[in-house]
Amino acid sequence: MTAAPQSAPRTVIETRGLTKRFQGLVSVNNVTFQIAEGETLGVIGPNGAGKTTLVNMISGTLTPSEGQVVFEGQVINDVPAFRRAHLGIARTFQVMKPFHGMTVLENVAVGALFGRGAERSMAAAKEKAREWLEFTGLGRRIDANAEALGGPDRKRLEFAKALSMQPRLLLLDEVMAGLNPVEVDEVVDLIKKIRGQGMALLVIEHVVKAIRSLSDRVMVLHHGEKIADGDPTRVLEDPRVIEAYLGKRRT
Amino acid sequence: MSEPLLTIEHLNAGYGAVPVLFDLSLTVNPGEIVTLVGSNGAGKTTLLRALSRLIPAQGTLRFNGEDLLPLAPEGAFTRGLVQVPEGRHLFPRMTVEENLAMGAHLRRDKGVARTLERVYSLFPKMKERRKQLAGNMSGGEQQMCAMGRALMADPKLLMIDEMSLGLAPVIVDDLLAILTDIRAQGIPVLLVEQDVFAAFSVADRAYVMETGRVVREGLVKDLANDPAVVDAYLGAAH
Amino acid sequence: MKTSLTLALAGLMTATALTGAAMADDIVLGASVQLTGTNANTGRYYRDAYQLTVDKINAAGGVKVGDKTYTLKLNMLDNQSDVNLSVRQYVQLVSADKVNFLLGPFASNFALSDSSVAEKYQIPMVQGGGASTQIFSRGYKYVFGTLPPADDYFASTIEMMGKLTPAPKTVALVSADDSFDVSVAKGTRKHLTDAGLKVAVDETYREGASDFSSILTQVKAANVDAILWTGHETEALNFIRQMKGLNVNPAGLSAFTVGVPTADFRKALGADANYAFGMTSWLPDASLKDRWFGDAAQFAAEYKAKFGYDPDYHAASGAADVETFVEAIEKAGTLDPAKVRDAIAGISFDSLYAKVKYGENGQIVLPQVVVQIQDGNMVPVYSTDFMTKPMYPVPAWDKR
Amino acid sequence: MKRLILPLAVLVALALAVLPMVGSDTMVQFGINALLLATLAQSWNILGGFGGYVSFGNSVFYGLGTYGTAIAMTNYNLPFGVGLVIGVILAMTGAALVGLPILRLRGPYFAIATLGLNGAMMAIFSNLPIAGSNIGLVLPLARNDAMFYELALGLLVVCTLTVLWISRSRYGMGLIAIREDEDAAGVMGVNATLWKVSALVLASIFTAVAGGIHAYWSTFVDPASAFDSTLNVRMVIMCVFGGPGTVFGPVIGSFVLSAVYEVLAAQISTAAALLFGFVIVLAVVFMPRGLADVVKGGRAISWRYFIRNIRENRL
Amino acid sequence: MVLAQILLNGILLGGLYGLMALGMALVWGVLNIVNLSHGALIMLGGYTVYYLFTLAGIDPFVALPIAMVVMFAAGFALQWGLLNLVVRSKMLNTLLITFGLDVVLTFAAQLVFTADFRTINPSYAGANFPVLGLTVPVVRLAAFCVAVALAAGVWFLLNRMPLGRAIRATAQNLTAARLYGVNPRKLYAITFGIGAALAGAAGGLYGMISNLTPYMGASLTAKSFVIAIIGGLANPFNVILGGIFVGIAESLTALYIGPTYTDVISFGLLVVVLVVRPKRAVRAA
Repeated sequence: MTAAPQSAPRTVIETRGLTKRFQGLVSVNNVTFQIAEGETLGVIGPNGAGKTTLVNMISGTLTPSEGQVVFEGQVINDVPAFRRAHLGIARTFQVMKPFHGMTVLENVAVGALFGRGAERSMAAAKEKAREWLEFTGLGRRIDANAEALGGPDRKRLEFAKALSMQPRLLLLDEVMAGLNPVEVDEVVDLIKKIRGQGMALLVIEHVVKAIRSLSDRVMVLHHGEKIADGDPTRVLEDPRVIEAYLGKRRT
Repeated sequence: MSEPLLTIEHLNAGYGAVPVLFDLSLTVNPGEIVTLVGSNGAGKTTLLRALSRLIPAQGTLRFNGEDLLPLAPEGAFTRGLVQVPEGRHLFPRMTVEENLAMGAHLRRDKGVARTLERVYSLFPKMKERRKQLAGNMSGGEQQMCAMGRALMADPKLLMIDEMSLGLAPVIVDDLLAILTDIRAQGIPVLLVEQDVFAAFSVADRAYVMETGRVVREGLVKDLANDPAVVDAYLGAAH
Repeated sequence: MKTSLTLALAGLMTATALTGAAMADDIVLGASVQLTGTNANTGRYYRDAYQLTVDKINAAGGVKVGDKTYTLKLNMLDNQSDVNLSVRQYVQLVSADKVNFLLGPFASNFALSDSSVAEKYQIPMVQGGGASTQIFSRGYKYVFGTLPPADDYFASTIEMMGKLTPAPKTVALVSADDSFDVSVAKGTRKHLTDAGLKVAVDETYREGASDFSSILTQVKAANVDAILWTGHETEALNFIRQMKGLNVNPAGLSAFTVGVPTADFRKALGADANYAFGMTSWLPDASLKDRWFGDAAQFAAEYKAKFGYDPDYHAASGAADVETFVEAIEKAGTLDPAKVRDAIAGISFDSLYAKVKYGENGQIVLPQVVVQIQDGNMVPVYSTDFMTKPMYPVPAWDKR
Repeated sequence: MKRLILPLAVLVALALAVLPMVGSDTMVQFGINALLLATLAQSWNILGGFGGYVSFGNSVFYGLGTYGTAIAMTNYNLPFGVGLVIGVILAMTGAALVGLPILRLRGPYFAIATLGLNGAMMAIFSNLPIAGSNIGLVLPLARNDAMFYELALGLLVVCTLTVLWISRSRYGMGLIAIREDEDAAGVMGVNATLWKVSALVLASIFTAVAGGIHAYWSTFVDPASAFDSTLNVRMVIMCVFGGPGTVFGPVIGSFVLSAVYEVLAAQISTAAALLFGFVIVLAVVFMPRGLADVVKGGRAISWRYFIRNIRENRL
Repeated sequence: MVLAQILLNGILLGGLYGLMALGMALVWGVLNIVNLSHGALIMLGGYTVYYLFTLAGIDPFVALPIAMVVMFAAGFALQWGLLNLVVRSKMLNTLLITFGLDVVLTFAAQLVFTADFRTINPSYAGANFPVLGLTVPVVRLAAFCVAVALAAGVWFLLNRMPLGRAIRATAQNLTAARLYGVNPRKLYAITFGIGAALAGAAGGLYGMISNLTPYMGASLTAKSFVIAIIGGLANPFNVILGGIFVGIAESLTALYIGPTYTDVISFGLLVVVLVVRPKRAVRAA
């Protein structure tokens, strides 16, 4: 079941032949894709396929070796990470990075203070942060210290931090890793709720079940290359994809 | 049947307040290759860390007739429970030979030279490259070096975490062949893998993990066509 | 939160409560001296000289003001060779401990800062540790010094050089870059020009330097007849050792402002100290008569007996500081700081150190006696004329 | 407890303000020093405590403030106020100029670079004739310790208010975010370069004023005391002892340590420094997160807290 | 000729500088502790040699290895009993604790040894010989040779001996080293002990060339630090080369710019090296 596109949705993010080499080792190789407004792209692939590197290049923590990152029609290869955040790119981290020494509320307020359409006043930012914390189901832990949160709540915090930046593009890097099935379902619900907000979503995930139910399209990376891109069900039945995941059947 | 080499029963473990493993049971018998498969985040590496006594755990952990739980990491290691860590963890600015020597760091017996010969015969490439810095080698060579280093410790059980990670299939095949050789030398192997069919091609028995629990176990030939295995990776629709 | 504040306040209280007031019949002299830290090595001369002189005067009956007799008391603090701390300690001495008068610290840079406290509170300070002209060019009224002006330290040496045969023609001047030594160097340049000598090498080094090989190499290349050196004692030590190591040996002489008169210096250098020229504003000579000690020689003997090492001019100068106060107080007949200050300004008395008489700027004027180390002993060689024959010219290092 | 802190701080400030009228001169003397040190610790706190960048180069700004004031007053006969302004301008310019290149360095490399900077600066000033070379400069004498005291107190209050503002503002949130994770902060929109450099510049202002006040008060400056790297170490120790990244921790830390040091120096003169060294060593071992963290625990603090600290940090 | 002599001076002195920095670089590279008390350890080593020479009449070059053993024991104890307690703490905390340690050692030394300066002054202290018109001071040459020999020794230990292999392994990957049975507590203590022993040797040599006071440490720490950064932490010979580089730079500065500018150059070099090549120092043994 995919959401039928109304009129022609605008492309939010696009990569053209994106490549990243680390000392001769190719981590991402010539990857081209785009995500439209309101669309969710699931990105899967075995460990070491280059998914996180891809996200790093889009969010600005890594510079591409070749190719372009295009955000809302503008090439942003040379735009520093903080300015990309101002443009409306937000991400979560695979290894969660809450700011210790801050409360949960303050963590999220950072997003509201520095993201797109940044709030200048602390009060307004905290108000906004409170809303996003309610939205992500973390309203009850507002005054806790960030480091005191357990696994699932940390994920919620990551969400709230990213969302409070009011992004146009949200990059979710393995937000379900380490969660039990019940918690995975909660996060899936949360992402579904976010889809309603109209931003472009890129979801990296290992829990393929979740990807299947979330994504409009699925892209598969293997050894840094894009090996499939399209309708989730079709992509997941592609033998090449299954082989990428389970390995080739040996006799 | 004699007592298994490694017995894990009702094991719970995690990091600080975050539990990762739930009521997990697993055995490895002498002479076996046992594989533990499951998707990322299923808790495989955590299990190895608990076995190496790097994180606290509750339940039963017995190795070679001894209780592992009260031991420190060194204790587990000196009793022959040797791990090849995920990501190899080589000493990058040391030569292959030095890396191998580090594996025998605690050994004072006369057999070290013989073990080295054995490792070189298992990995002839390592002999060629013995003067090369480990950090400058290809991924496959690094994995060989890491496995060789572990063998230098004269293990009673060799645990390998994500052996095939980031390696080309041809190289994985080479490594798998070497695993069989290792077993032939009398060293049982616990192989933690993401590449299911690679693991199944050499293992005797397998355990499938999902979110901190064992969801399937049995002989490889029985599991190979079990849809639950694919489900553990790609979700229930298969 | 609250506990730590209380703690802080308690600390503040104790800091002030500790310092008791003086007894009514005491005259308290306050001093902050380098008992520890980098300057402690010379600081001890002041510590010991102050104590010895105070004890001696008390043993002789104390200080008579009118028909009342006072006992001298010493309130000495350790400034740990930290200038900032020493300033604070002087303020503490003046304002909390209510000392009557101030004795000085060692070294020009300390005297420079610390004397400001004396001036600020208008309490006379007599100090025998700072010779830099900077201290006495500020128009301060309450600061007196018993070390002769730094500018003239080499005057007698240069005068002597003119009378030597063969007379040195070219000179290397090496100086540290601190207050005292810059004063010395500045004065010396003038004296050298006046005497018609050529300054072939004129190098200033960073205070505390330990390696002089570059300077010495240049000195050697310039082939000078004499080296005039001014700096600190440890640096003098390094300089001489490196002279030997690099085989730098002016045929004429090498002379040092500090170090040569101290026993430590000779002990540390051993035979290598021989032939080095130095200077002192004081010699333990029986001709220097003193009201309390008899004469300088007896002072030196008592000092050595009590502390186990020989006094040098620092110690004598320190003793003279204490005596200055006693003489001035008795002359003024009061403990009033302003009146005592005036008495000091007009004082003139014989002491174990010298004839004490302060100039307009508050500094004493004394000729430096040129000394030389001959066979491990310090021998005075020249004052206004030769006293002992100097060993001259100086033989090469390997011919000694 | 938390509500009490601010009114309590105001009370303490007021009590401190009347001290020159009731306290002895030594007390005032000690006060000036303690207040200036507290200001230094507090301004170090801005980049060090909030931004997480350990600087050993704040003494550079102290020195620039010192020399700006001293040069203006001795060489050009300018009034003290103008001297302070010149010192501050020098320090801010210095901070902005060196901040850009060296703030690219992280962790120990930043700390080391700042230490080197201080050494180089001291050597440069000891060769500047306008700064009196290594001899230093003698400033005119002002017999008004009460004024110096109130100035120092005022400076500390302003500095602490600034830090209070930082702790509650967008600016401070950015700094803390940088401290906790600079990459994550960047991805969330914090312009790390701008934030770090501005924090250094901000710190340089208070540091320079403290230097200027100290110069005029002590009437003498020379390179060794103006660019004293142990002064910088003291700032760090006082800040860290009290609790870096907190509003009042650095102030309390420096008051406590100043008092301890003063008591030690008065009591057992020679061994004071030795014991002070022990205090530092023990503090690092037993309370690596500072007094503020100990106090935060309130009554619950027991020996277990200290043991836990050791557990966390030992090998 | 002057230039040649000054270069020679710089090289000979630089060797000793390098030795001073060697212990610091080793500890830094392996333990990730920037030891601010390194200079105080140099000082203690100097006094040990001094007392062995003056009280026991042992030739300073013979006393050197004895002092190294003593300092090794002291360093081992310090790391085992104290620094191991904070080694995982923030870098700032390890800096502070070693600073506190420096204060303690310095002032304890002042209480025990008094503030008198001492020189280690054997009969041959000022000996020299001419080579090609240059004057070569014997003690400096010997100090240089000892420095190079000790660097070679450290190199041999690190690269050819099991203990050194374990030290390097720990520096490169602590987790993996532990995995293979290295006991980091002991190894850290040994490494710190070696660092202290090297400092001790440097102190003894320094006492023969210059003089000893309880306060000499601070400036030597700073110098060691500069050289450790310039030479890098990886190779003992590079540290010696770094020392020689600084020695030559200082000598040339003294010759061409003026002796008061040597600190501008050495600290300036430090900053420039860091800013231009921040990765330079990162690679450990």
